[in-house]
Amino acid sequence: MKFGVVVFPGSNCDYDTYHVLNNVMGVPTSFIWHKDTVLSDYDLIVLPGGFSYGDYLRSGAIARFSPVMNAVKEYSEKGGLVLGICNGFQVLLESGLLKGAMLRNRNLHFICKHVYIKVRNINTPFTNALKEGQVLRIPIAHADGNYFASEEDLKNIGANNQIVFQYSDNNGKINDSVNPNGSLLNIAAIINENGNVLGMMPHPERASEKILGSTDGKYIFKSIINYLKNRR
Amino acid sequence: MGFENLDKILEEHNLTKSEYERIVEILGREPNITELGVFSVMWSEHCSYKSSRIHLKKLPTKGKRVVQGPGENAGVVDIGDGYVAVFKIESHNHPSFIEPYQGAATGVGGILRDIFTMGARPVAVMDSLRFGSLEKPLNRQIFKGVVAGISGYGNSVGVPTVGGETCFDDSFTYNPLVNVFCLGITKKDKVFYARAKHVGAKVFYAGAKTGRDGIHGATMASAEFDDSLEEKRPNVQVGDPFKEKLLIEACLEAMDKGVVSSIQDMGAAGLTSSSVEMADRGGKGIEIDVSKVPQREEGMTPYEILLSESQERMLIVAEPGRENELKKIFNKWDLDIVEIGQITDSGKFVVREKEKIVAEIPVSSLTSSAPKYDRPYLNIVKSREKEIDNNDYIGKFSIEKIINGFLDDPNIGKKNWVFEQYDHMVQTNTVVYPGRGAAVIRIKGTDKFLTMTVDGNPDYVYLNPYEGTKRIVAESYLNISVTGAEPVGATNCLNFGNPEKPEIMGEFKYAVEGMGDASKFFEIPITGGNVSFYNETNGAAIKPTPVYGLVGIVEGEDNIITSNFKDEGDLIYLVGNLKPDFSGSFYLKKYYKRVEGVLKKTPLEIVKKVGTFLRENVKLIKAANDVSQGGVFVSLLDFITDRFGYFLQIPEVFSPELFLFGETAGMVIVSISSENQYNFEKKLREFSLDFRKIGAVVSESIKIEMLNKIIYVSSLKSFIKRYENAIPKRMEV
Amino acid sequence: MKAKITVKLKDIVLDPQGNTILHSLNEMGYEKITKVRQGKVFFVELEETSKEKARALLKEIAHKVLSNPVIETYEVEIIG
Amino acid sequence: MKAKITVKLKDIVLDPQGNTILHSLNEMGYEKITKVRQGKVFFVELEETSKEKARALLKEIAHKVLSNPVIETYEVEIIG
Ligand SMILES: Nc1ncnc2c1ncn2[C@@H]1O[C@H](COP(=O)(O)OP(=O)(O)O)[C@@H](O)[C@H]1O
Ligand SMILES: [Mg+2]
Repeated sequence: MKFGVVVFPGSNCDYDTYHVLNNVMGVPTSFIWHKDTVLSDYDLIVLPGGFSYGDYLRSGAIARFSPVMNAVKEYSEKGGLVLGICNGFQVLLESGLLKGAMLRNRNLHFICKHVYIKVRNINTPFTNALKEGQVLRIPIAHADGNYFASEEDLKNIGANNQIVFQYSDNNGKINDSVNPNGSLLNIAAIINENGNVLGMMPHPERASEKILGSTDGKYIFKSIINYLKNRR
Repeated sequence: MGFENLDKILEEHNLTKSEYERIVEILGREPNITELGVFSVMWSEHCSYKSSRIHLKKLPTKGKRVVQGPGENAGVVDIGDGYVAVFKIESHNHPSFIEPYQGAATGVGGILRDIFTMGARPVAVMDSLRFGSLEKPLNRQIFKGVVAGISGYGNSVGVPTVGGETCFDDSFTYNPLVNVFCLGITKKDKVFYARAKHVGAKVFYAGAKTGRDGIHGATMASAEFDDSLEEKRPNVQVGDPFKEKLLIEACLEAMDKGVVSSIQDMGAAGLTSSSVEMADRGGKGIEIDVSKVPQREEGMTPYEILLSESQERMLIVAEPGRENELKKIFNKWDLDIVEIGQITDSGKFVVREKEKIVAEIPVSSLTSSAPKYDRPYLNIVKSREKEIDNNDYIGKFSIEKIINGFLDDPNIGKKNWVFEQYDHMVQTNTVVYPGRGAAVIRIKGTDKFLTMTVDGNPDYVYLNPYEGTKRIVAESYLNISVTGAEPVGATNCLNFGNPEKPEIMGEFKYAVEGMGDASKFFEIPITGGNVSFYNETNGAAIKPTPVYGLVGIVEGEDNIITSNFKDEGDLIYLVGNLKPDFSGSFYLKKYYKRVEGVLKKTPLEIVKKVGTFLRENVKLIKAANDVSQGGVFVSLLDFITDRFGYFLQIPEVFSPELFLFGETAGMVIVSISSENQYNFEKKLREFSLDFRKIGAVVSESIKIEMLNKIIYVSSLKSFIKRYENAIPKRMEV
Repeated sequence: MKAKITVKLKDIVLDPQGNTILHSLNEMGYEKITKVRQGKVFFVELEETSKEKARALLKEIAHKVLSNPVIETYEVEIIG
Repeated sequence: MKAKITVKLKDIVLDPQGNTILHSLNEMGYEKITKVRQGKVFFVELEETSKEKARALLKEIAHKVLSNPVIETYEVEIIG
């Protein structure tokens, strides 16, 4: 098993993600430079958090044109697992691998804090280690995490069980008062129709070591490892 | 040569007549305008420390852990196992008033460069912020902009902002303080210095292009504001955090590969001070050609190129023979890098524009032999301190009213509104988050933890610069100690008014002495810092604000003490110097509208003993915090969680006001498991420390009792709500 | 040649920035203002003499890069 | 009444956004583009019948709220 973490200019959670995959989860992991295009070695591609190209145009907008993104597209079309975290999620949206777009948080601020998210679909390669309705405590850290999709897309996403996590309270109640950024339907993570590309705003790599206050993020990495083991 | 309207030109350059004469003497001729510009920035207060140098000498700078004290871009302290911590504070006060967002953002950018230029990866930022009251729209606007600027820049470059302080006092309305601390980590044998080594080595310019930004910035930062501010306004620098992030990666990679001989960021006075300091520290000369400098605008003069303060630029001397490798690394990161000159043995700073020499100045005349002033000073303590009787300030307001007022005050209220805008977790090292006292970060790959804090208290220093500053150092010492850490080194940022006024100079001199004496007592070396003078607007100075940044170390996760309550039934103790007093207190300022009293002598012995006690008894302590501004009541706020509050019994010997809101140096609050009561008290007696059991941890409520009568009670939920809403309710209209 | 590309949020998309500005303007006493929507504008210079070609190129860039069709629309204007 | 307020950075002020977009466009092969400066645009609706008054009000808002005169300039246009 081998994992790859893409490094765009301006990525800043690349090393954090590498650290968790490689040192905490124990899966050999490498960095993938944004100009690389050969991904066939990897069992998982992670697009990490950060501010690719400064996020100067729109979050994730310029990164989408990096050479590596064409390769990621092909890789995902062949069924390869892709996980976009935070800025990685934004890149996936911008490149059309996932439906929708991110708007500015409704309070206009960058928000960094722990939130609760409730799993809505445990039948994915990223959530199979979770129980139905389980609530995780994981930090968010973004300025543009206010998920938007057209009415039609939103309907389809719902109908296909593509909503994977929603912002909730610690008991799993989902309402506007626990929606940190204004996302439609409290959406924190969605998956593509084929079920191999997940985008999530919360940072599981920041919640995978006890000393950092939560290990809930590990469920996601464990799920991926389970899935890959069973697939073999 | 000679200038037609010399007086006007000197005024514009903030140089005195006698300074000008000295320049003529040094050069043996009249300077040209470019040279005058160079002298003016290098001899500005900001670069030359001309009013402060003789006093800064009194600060202790040596210690067994010190690898590099003052004199480089940042101090370097050995933290064991081959690692060093590199840290410093810088101010960006004036720019943050003119353009809060960009001023604060570029402040972060500048201090980051000071750290990575030494070969260390920045791992933590802290910000010490002071503004006028939030009741005024202007202050809200500045506050909002500053926080957004720090957030916008720091988050983007991926360095967590793990702590800081945010205070409001009307003396900062037209002169907010934005002091930013940064700490980096590297291996001891990987530290880089800005010292030219080899004659003939090539000098490279890397990073952003040079524009006309902030020309006269260095002199501006040293000039008092007046109403002609409007005209100076175009001199605003805009930060580019994306470029900074690329610079960090490129510089660290280049240093790691051994292709860098020496390196220096272009901060205040840009290309001039970086070239000059590089040559000076190596005892060499330097020659540069300004026509080779990448320029953003057309028709820039040598004067403008030399004095520009465009951001995100580095000066790098290549390791001879490795020039191409250096260029390749920067190209990989999409950054401009061009050769602009070389190191010489002339001892001179020579600037060419193609073939033509446009400036030629002996390096040392710009640095070590820059003017130094022993400015006249006054000891103002006698006029400000006046005995008060604590009993005159009780009974007027109900305890409930005071508590609610405290919780609702932006100075006391929780600072989530600020630190949740900062990414305080990126790099996944933050073990103790902002809002719980000093920040603690881990160092991956070791069993070490660093604790850090920035502290100031202008009210204390205003009353008594010497004692007040000692008290700040003592507070920092305890701030670090309550995490279980041992202090290893400090930095400071000294924010004062116009040093040409004897009263201000007196504040400065005695504050530095207080800082020096207390640091010596605790054996804390001060490895660097920053002086910011002329914090005045239309003649009114800020309250004197020395800020102390202290770093400590903890070996092993088990030796960290945190401040949050752990379990119901745990006992709460006061330990140390149990002598609350209203002098200089927040209570007096808030409810009696006065900063007065006599600051008691800081009991350094007791403070040290408390620190040692904490470190040696980590196993007995479940939570701890020091008592500082706002007294016991405010200190207890850091302990509260969404589950646990407290039940307090006020000892009869105190009035509730004095007990809850009185302030003192050398006191901490500790919670312990009731099983450990005997052992804990026994240890305290062994240390001959005063202590008092004052209450217990309870679920879901806050309750205060005196003589078996409840004097305050609240549900935890509504208490916290008030506490967390003080700032948002003023900012989110 | 000089051009201006204006990018704005589609009407169906909520505009948090615009709403906040409207709210604070009203708070400040500017009560006549009833709606604010914020967009972006790009001032572009390009080496091209044919207006036709310029317009085509700019449209391509506006569509592919400068705007996100999920939430935004754009307008291209040659200004000199 | 409807209006458009365009806010742009003064020419002497660095525009990291614009520069980064320019650089990326060139990298993508759009080499004819030689300059990009990014600005903001606000579409405003207001209850006012006099164009004069509207313009005065919008200028005030543009100056005081929507732009930062230290680094930006603005333009007000009544569009309907
Ligand atoms: N208050 C202070 N205490 C101790 N050292 C100081 C103080 N202020 C400045 N220094 C030292 O003087 C030197 C010059 O500081 P500064 O001009 O801020 O550096 P730079 O221009 O490189 O950013 C630095 O080494 C700094 O650490
Ligand atoms: Mg420096």
